[in-house]
Amino acid sequence: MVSNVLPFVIALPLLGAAVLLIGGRRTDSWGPYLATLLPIASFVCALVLFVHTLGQPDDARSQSVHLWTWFEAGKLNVGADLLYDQLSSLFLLLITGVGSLIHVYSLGYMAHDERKRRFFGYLNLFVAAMLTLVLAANYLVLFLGWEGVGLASYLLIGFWQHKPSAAAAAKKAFVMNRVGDMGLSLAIALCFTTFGSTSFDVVNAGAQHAGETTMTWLGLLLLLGACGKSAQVPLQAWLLDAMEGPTPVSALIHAATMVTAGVYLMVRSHAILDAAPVARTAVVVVATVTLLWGAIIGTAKDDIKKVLAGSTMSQIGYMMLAAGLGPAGYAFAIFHLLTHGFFKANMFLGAGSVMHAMDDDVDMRHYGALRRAMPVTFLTFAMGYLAIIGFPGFSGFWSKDKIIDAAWHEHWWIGALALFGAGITAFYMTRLMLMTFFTEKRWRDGVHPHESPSIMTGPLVVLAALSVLGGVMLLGSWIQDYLAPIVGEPPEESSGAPAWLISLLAVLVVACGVALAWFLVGRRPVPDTAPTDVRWPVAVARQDLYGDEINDTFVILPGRKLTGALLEIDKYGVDGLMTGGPVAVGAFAGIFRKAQNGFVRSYALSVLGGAVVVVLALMVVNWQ
Amino acid sequence: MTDVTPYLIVSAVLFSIGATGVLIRRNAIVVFMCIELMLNAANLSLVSFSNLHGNLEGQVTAFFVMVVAAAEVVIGLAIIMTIFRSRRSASIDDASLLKW
Amino acid sequence: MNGFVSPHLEYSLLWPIFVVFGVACVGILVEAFAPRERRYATQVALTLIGLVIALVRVIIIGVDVTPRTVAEGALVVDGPGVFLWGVILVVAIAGVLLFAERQLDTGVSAFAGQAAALPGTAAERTAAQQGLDHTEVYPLLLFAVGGMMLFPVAGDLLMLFVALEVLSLPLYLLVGLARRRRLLSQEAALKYFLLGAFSSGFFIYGISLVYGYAGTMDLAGIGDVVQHGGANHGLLIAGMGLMAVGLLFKVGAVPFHSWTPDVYQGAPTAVTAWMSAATKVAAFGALLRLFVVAFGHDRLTWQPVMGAVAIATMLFGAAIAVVQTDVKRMLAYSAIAHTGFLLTGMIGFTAGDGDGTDATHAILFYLLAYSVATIGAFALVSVVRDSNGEATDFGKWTGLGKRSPLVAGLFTLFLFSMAGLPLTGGFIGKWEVFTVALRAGYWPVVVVAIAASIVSVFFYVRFVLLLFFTQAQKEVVTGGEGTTTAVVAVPAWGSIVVIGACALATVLLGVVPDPVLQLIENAGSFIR
Amino acid sequence: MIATLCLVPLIGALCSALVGRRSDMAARQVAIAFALATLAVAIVATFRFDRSGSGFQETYSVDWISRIGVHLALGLDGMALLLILLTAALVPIVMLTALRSHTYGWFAWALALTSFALVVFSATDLFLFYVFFEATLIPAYFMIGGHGGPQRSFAALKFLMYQLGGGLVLLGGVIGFYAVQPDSPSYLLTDLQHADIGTVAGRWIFVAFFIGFAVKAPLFPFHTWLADTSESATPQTSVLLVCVLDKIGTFGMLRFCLGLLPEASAWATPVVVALCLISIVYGAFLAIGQDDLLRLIGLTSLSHFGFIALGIFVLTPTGGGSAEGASGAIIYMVNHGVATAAMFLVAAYLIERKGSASIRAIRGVERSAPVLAGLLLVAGLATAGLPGLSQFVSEILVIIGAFAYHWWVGAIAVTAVVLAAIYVLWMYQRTMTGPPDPVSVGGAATADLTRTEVAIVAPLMIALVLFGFYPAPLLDLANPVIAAVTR
Repeated sequence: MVSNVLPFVIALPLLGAAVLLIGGRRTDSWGPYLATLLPIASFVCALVLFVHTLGQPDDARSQSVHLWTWFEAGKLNVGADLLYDQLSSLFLLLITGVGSLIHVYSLGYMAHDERKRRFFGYLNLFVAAMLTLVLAANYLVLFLGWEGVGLASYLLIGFWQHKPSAAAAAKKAFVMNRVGDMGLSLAIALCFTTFGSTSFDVVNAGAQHAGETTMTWLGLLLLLGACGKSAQVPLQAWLLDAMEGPTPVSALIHAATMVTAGVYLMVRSHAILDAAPVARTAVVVVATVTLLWGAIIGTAKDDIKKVLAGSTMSQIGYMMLAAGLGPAGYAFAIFHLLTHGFFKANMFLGAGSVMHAMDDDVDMRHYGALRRAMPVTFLTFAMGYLAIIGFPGFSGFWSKDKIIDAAWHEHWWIGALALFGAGITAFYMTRLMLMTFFTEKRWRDGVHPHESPSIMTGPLVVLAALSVLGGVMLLGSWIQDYLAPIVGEPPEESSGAPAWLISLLAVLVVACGVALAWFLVGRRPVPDTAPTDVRWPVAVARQDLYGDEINDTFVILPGRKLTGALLEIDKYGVDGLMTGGPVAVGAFAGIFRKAQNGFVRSYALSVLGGAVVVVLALMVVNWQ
Repeated sequence: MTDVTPYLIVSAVLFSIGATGVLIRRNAIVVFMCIELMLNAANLSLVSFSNLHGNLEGQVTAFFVMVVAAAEVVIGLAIIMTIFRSRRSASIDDASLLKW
Repeated sequence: MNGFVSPHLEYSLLWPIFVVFGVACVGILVEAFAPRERRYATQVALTLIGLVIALVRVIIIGVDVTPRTVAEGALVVDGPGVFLWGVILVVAIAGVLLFAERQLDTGVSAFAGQAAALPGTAAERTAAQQGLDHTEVYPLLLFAVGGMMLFPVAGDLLMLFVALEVLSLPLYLLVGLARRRRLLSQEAALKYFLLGAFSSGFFIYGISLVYGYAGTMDLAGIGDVVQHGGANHGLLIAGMGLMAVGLLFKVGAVPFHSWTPDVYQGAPTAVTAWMSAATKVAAFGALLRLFVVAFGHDRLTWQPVMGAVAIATMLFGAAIAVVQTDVKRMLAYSAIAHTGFLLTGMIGFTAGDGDGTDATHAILFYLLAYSVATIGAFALVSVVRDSNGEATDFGKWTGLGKRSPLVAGLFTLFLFSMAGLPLTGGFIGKWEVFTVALRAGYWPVVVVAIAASIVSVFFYVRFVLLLFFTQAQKEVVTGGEGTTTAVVAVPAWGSIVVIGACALATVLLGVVPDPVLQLIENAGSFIR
Repeated sequence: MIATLCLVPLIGALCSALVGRRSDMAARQVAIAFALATLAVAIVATFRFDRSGSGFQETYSVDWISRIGVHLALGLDGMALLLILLTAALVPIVMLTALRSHTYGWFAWALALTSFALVVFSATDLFLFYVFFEATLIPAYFMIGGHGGPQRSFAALKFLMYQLGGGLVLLGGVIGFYAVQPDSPSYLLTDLQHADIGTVAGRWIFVAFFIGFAVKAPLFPFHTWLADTSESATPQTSVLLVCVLDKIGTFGMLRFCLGLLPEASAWATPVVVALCLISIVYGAFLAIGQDDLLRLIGLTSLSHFGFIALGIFVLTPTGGGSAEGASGAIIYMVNHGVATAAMFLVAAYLIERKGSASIRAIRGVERSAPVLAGLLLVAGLATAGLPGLSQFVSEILVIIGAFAYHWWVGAIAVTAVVLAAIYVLWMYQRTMTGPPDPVSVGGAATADLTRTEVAIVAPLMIALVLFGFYPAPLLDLANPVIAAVTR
């Protein structure tokens, strides 16, 4: 069953991408519909598989499929192998499910774009690559999918290529991802040298027996890879720029799925992290910094998508944090990943719907009081909002709460910081809600907000429902138990504050955040342009905490200088050294040809001198 | 068996004078004469060595050198004459068009 | 006293030489008695016939040669000697064919109508109008060829000296006989003569010292004395050095090279073509025989010095050639560089079984490959002309490849062979000499040789670039005054044959060198 | 079989040169026909090749210069076959793209080049290898000098000087091999393998060989001809130079340096690896800084040749003996050939349309020529080693091999992953994206590729994807070669 169906899950969207991209204009009319149907078909496959395996015992749920030998050299044998297990099954559902919804949504959102067909082709390519990523049975196939989603992300961010900013953002995203890929490449190499294989089975089985230093390095390298893909500090700067892509792209790739691949990678490599406490600490540190970093950025942005992007960064920080907490957090990382996938996709699509209504204006200062103009969008967005701030009962509440709880058990200050992050989240999300749907109208002239067509609102409704109800996965610790065969049993809770206290604290902190937002934004008129006379924390937050500046100063500028210097060195140094040969010979010749001065007497002198030298030389040689 | 060293010294001196003459004199004829001097220096040492070794090969060679010198004169003077006729000068320094 | 014993001469082995000298003497008679208008045809035919007969005889001798001393020890007939005879005669035939060229310059040869007539005078014009020719060049060439044939087979020092003079004196004259640019030609002759005589002064003085050391003129005898140690080693050293000067002068090794560029440039191109090959062949033959047979046992003394000379020669020749702007002069400096490469072979003396056989073979092959390339190249120089005769300035050759791909292509072939590119004879030659030097352990010389090869490749390749890819400054106006580029004149069949044969030989020596290598191998070594 | 393979293009060159005097276009078509025939013969040879067999197959050997132990000896092993197939496949494609823009002379020289290159790849005699190694330069010289940019005669001179210089240094090694065999010397590889070369001599020979091959390949610091040549030559010429001819360098390193001088190779590995690493990083930085499309593509190869050589030298015992890296290096040669050829040829289409190769002069092409842009992106990403495209497999294998040697070697090599992304994508961003450029040849927007043009480069694109997912056909040929060298 699994081995028969699994390849199709990937092949269907891949087929769609191939047909649309190679088929060219012939497929313009029907291509987008085909491209929408194929992920849905994949979703059906995934669902069938899920249900099928659910009825089986734990150990039978994990199955690998060998398709063909990808490459084989020396002792390295890499199969194009797929692995279907509890972990990938959840991802499968998320990707195909949310992916399908976003395809449907895009049918409406991109209806008037002349290059619609290509957009759908890229989307299908993305889905196929993302599925490859999560279904891989070894690190190399994972890397294939990993880079595939990177490519699709590149193509989609830069989809509106005529905008230089979009093209630049796409390149930036790809290049920064590649910095992370260096880590992943080296991790693959280290895996091979350590275990002789890159398949998850072998690596996970061998991790306990390998040296801790090696495992630490491996963990850090994987973390570097994860940082790139999941926009964690210090490789976070691309995510905000990535919002140049069409909004469905932001929803699917830069919120629900691709950016969470780093979390997936961490959880997938849990055995390595388990064997490397130092690496785990590093994960925790990176995650904590990122969750605050993203949240702070979110507070200062006026661009609705950038607020959501900052929020995404922050939420992924939570997931990474959970992953860094070890067996206590793996399941919650995945749990939060899933719920976040629902509510963030929901909100991004909602934002898209708003932009659609506001003639693609993204500045929240030009919004206001939209709840009446677009009720469906408002209501669905509100569900997402409540979920993300962790309103009790909504999915985000359950998932985030568990992470804060686990963090608190790890160390109190991590828990405190996570809690603080939750407060900021509440603040900026409330600010967003208020500026967009409440307060007074600040619409531009000629803008007539209207509700989006049902092909766009339909997916919103579904996602809103999921945002609300995502918490059911936690019922009876289902998700922990389901994932336990893969990531291990969570340890027994030993000490620290009781869970209900943490929940209460969280709710209080969130309430404070909401209240603060109400005081600062809701009660006052919102200026039409951002005030410039702000205090330094705001200024810093608006500059993304100088993320770009840091990169510019420490990487790009030195890189440019280095490139320039190397060009000079190459031209005058290396080339000069090589082509200097002829010049030197010419100079030598220029001097010595003067000896050939045309006067026979000086020729005779050279003969005589030569004779003397030859005789003397012979004597010297003979002497020895 | 006689000591040939003085003869050889004279020969070497002659040779050196000839070689020096070639280097310092401008007139083609004089230069040529200096070369003849070098040949004769060789003749002297050939004859001396012939005496030393008690065979005639050196002396025979000396005769050949004289013959060759005579032949050289013929050729040399012909060339020097042509040059002199074209340039109205027997200075070898004037003939320096070919260089570098 | 047994009275006069007439010397025993092995006529059967020697008559190639006699034929050459005999025909030369007949040529003198022809000059004296034949009517002027018939002399050209008679001389050319006579010379060619004489050379061909000699060549045929050489081949017959060469088929089964027993190395032996002949003419009472004055000459030695052995494999390498006979092979060199063959090469010298073939080169001489090519030389004669080039000398006979009369089609390029409106029906007159490249030689002065009347050498005695002053340049720019009425006498010269008259001579030109009457179509006068110095047909003496053919006997002169034959005398020189005779000397060249004697040179590498000389069995004693006296014969070596006589042969040197016999080959040199006619050359001095031939160099001065150019029809155009008389002043340059005369100057070249004067320089060649004075320096040649000067260096032969060193040579004969060296002979006297060596004689003083060994007490014998016989090369093999000297070899014996050297092997067993003579009385005064200092004499040997000095004599060896001075003799080397004379021979190195002939082959144009640094620092005795100064005459080469001037003479190559000033001499009539046909003479340059022939002598650049023939002199080098003969002189290297003699150099080899002298240093192998006579001084071979003292090789540890002279090899390092010879190596140093080789290094200086290669580097100097190659480097100075880079800055030349005259084709003939560039080829002259390249000839100096090739002398260096050949000397590299000289020091590969200990390679193989230690008797110099391998080195000899390498040098023989190199000489052959170099000869055909240099003759071909100079022959082509003579067909590229403008209104003032041969156009030797680089600028005039610009873009020749477009106007005459054949000539440019062949010239490229010869240059590539000199540069030692594979599939040409020059490559195998270079391979041979470098190999023996390396086998003898003289790797520094080989390293320098490779460096010098790189430099020399540079100027050859740059010239090819000029031929094919540089745009000519101005379109060609054929025949008119002030043409900036040269055109290719159609030569007589003689030159065509020479050029064609050289091209063919260059390719064959590169592609199927085995027969020639086998031939050289069969020639064995010098007898000692 | 191999003799036929090598002769077909040579005959084609002669035919094309003869026909060219009558009709230029007909001669070009004749040349293409012969190139296709060569490909056909190569394919037949591939089918006759026994993948399970070891050593050389289809051997052909006659005495050539018996006095110095030289044979006309040809034979195929996996690596030779791979490179022969690459050559035979690229030549017709390149010729098709060159059909309108190059004269018959170029076609004839290109066929001659093909013939010589095929001999080089299949030679099992060192001397024969060397002779044709050098002989390939002559057609290359005329191809560079005859067509291309204003600086081409300088570029041709520089190219030839570098190559001949390297070749002469190599000659030193070739001679050395002869000199160290005292009796009955032979240049047959089988004999050379058993020749007793002293340690010191072996090292000197190695140095000569390596310099010769490093100029060819090229590696830092012998690379400066590369950029000038690729800028001034036409892209078609560059394909034949960089994708076919330069492979001789790395081919030689594996076959002759490692194959014949294992001890010296092991001795030199640290230095060579250092040079490779410098090439990888340095080449990538230089590529980033280029303003000329063709220079950029040319310089990317410096980085890639660094990878190939790195993969080869980690096979030595000092290098860790990584068969993975070496197998990767062999297929890297093929994959680099395909990817770079694709890049050059698509660039050729672009330059034909824009009349300039300056990156500054090209903007916003994607808008009006999406297919062209797409193909350039695919080729570029293949060059940058994107998984799923062929070069990735080879690159990751080399990185694994390098990592196994020393972790920091792998770490330095892996920076190319980022740098390659920068040079490819930045180039793409500058030329293809943004608002369309109003100024273009003929005033119109850049026309997209025609069906014919797409069809010509399609085989390359298919190969990029196919070998990205299924490199087994390449690896099956490469792995036994490595096994043989290691043994």
